[in-house]
Amino acid sequence: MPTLNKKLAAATCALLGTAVVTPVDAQEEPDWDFNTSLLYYGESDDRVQDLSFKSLSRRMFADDKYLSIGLTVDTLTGASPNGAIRQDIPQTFTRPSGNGSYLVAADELPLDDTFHDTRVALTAGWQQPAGEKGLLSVGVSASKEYDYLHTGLNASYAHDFNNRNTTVSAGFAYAKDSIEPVGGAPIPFTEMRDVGDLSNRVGDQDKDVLDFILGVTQVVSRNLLFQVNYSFSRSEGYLNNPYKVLSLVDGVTGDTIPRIPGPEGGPSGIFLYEGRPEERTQHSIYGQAKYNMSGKVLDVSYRYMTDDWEIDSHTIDVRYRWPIGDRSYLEPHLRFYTQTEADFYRLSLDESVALPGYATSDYRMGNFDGTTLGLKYGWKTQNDNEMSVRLEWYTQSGSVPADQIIGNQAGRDNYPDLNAVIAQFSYRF
Amino acid sequence: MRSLWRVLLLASVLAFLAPAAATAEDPLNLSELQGNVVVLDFWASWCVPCRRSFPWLNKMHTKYAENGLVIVGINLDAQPSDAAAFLEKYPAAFQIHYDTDAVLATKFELQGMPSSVVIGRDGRIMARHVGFKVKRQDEYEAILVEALGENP
Amino acid sequence: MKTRILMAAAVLASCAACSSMGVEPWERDVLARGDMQLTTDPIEAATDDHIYFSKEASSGGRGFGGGGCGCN
Amino acid sequence: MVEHPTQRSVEVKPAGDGWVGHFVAMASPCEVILESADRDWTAQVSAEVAAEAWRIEDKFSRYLEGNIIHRINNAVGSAIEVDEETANLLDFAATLHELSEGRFDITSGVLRDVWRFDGSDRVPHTDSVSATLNRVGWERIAWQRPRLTLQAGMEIDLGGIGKEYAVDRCAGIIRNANCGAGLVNFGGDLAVTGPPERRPAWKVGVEGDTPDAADRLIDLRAGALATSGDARRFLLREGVRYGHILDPTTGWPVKNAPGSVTVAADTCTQAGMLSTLAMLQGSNAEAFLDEEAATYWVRR
Repeated sequence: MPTLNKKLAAATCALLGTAVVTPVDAQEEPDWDFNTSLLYYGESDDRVQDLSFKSLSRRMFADDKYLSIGLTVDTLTGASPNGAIRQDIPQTFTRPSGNGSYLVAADELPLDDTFHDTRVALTAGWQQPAGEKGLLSVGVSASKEYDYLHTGLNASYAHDFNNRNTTVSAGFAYAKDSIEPVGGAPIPFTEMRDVGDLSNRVGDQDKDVLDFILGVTQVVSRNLLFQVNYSFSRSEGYLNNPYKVLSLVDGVTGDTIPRIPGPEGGPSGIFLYEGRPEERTQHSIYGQAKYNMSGKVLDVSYRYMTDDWEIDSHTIDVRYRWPIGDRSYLEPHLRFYTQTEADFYRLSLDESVALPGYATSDYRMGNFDGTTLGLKYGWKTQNDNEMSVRLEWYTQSGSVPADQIIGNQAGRDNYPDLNAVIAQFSYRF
Repeated sequence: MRSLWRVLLLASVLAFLAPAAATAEDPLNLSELQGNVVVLDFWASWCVPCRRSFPWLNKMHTKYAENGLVIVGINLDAQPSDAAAFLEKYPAAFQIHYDTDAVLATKFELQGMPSSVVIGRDGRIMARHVGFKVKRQDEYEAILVEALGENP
Repeated sequence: MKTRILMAAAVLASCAACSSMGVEPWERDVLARGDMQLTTDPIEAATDDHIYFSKEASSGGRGFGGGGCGCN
Repeated sequence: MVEHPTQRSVEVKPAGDGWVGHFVAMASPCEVILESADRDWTAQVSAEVAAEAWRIEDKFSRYLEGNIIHRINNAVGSAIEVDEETANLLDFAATLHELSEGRFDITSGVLRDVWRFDGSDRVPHTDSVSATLNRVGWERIAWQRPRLTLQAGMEIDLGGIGKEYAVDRCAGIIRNANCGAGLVNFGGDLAVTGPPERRPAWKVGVEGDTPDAADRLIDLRAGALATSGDARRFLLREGVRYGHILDPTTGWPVKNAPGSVTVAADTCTQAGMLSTLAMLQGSNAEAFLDEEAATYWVRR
């Protein structure tokens, strides 16, 4: 308790006899700035929901040196497709933990709803000028989920040429992740076991990812600049999704081979755990341009990605920021994405044919288009901080290659379409 | 007992003062300033490092004005109104000249923003800096003291 | 791999044509604006990178992909 | 040595779209900054402020002959009756002496006879310090308001309070003139009468926390700032640095006192006292200020 200060204040009042004194209001210009946001991501038909808090705080030190700290907390609930195909009879599956099973109604897309998770991610970065024309950035990252631990580091260097109009940048990132699936990692192509039977499980797995990026940013005119990046990414190790299976089906009818579940419950059909290659090499080229038309800013980017899993993808992203007065803006956003399926993508596995080397029916490895339509509104608060709200719809619609459709599968909706809402509130101060 | 004299604090409070008199559009005739050490500081409201240089320039103005140091802040904003808003927030105790058409900027072939040019008493350019680094303040000051020469 | 060489060449080509374009240092007022930065809203960019990493098979491009999660 | 006040004048110079009154008082450059665009009005208020500053300087400066301080310091043991204002200041000094457990003592001025902080290595001999100590100590004084009696050879010096007191008095003048917000600054000790109209706050610079650190910019909307300590005044002998802050109870400099302490408080007098008391705390200056929940900036 500041007793001395209280007595001092009283004595000062007695001395100065000032009746009314406005209390002191003095603070140092803050050198931390904060960028925080609350995000809701929700998919329809009670699939995945994510409520996420994210904050990026940055401290400026003398002469353009920055320390930045990032924190993200995600709480995930809901269910996601387990890879098995729809059947016109009810199906049962064992939970990943091996203790308990879940029922899927007839004609329903099999969804595994044990998918609750809280993920915490931390990043830290340091940036400082290097010489008159260089800029060096280094950073570390870590994140933890109940079944996944990520640690990574990254560094990049950018150099300005011809009067800072051209900037060439190069960077790398290395991540070491360890995957600890609930109940242990299932051996690829083994059958989903009955409740309590973990005989096909092995211990924790790990994977590491190496990324390189080479980019050029060029100022064209007072109102136009563009950037072109080439990035290379190599992942090695356990790349499977331990919770995804494929239905083993009859070569003629295309129906899942039935099976009698064990006494405490188990799968009502033969479901084989997926198996993907142990390495993956991705190349992508990304171009972005920003153009100012007397206050209104157009931001257009295109990305082409290809990898040795034979997935090719194209992404086009367009944003158009429309200022309203000088304190707020409206920003419509349109994004179109399309990708071809991985060469080992399978809707299901034909029991009359030898098993392939690798196989997955994870819809993210399939052939689909994604479309995002969004609108963002931002405004300056009374003391010049920034707030913004954005609302976006993201839909995915895909198709299974015709040669993979067998018998009764033809009549069914084999690709799990996705409809998701993204709502985000951000506050920068 | 405590010393009564705190040059530094006062100088920074002087930072409250806006320019003595915004000179009219007439171009800088440097000849008229012959005999003084002249610092031309090219700045613009949108340039972040420029904000950092103003407190230091104010300090130099207060410290060495009587010794013949003349600091001219040459503004390169497309709209002078942006500059006025900037000066409201970061007042300058030295004089401001508006070079809206970048006549002087082109003449001095600036390599970056802010840029400053130190012209000696004989009218010759003695030093040039691009950018403003807080930790190099003493270096910049040493150049001024040297330029001011015999009666610092 | 042919595509890899093609891509790297594209980046270097765009770099070579750069010397003619550009502005003077004092003409960077528009380029200095927040909404003219290549990544105007870092939090939105990071969020999008992460969402699309967990829903699609491609990632990154603008910077390092939004990975680091079991959502592959 | 007696310092005759140089010709005293108030000069009003233009600043931004307002005016600033300049004058010299208490050996410091002083200024009165008003937001009104009316030159004559600023000149009139500045003149009033300058007059008050000079009045306080003349009345309480221990360099001038004939004022109350001179009469007290030359009373050779007999009692002196003091006026209302001096009595208030002496009461204030007594309270501070008690609050600081003797570390703040207006009779410690005589230690200046043996300590010269000129950067040299001339540290005084212990005997001469203890001899001077016999003439220091508020407890040796008889103070029954309004009569003050000093023992022979003792002196009082209100320099530690006078300037901040003057700043607060002058801020009061600006407040009473109710001509909008204003700032009065005497060599770095300053007070504002309220937030400026056309900008978020008054921008005041404070020294960085280390010699080569950048100045810190403080946004001051209300209250006052005072700084004590001056990193340039010290003695250096056999590698030991003697700061110029003397502990009246020992007669020796306070061990590793900060270079300077700046405090923000409701009034300049309160800010000044907190910064002085903090300096006297030496190495735990920061702990003291934290405990008193003060807003402060320390330079080591």
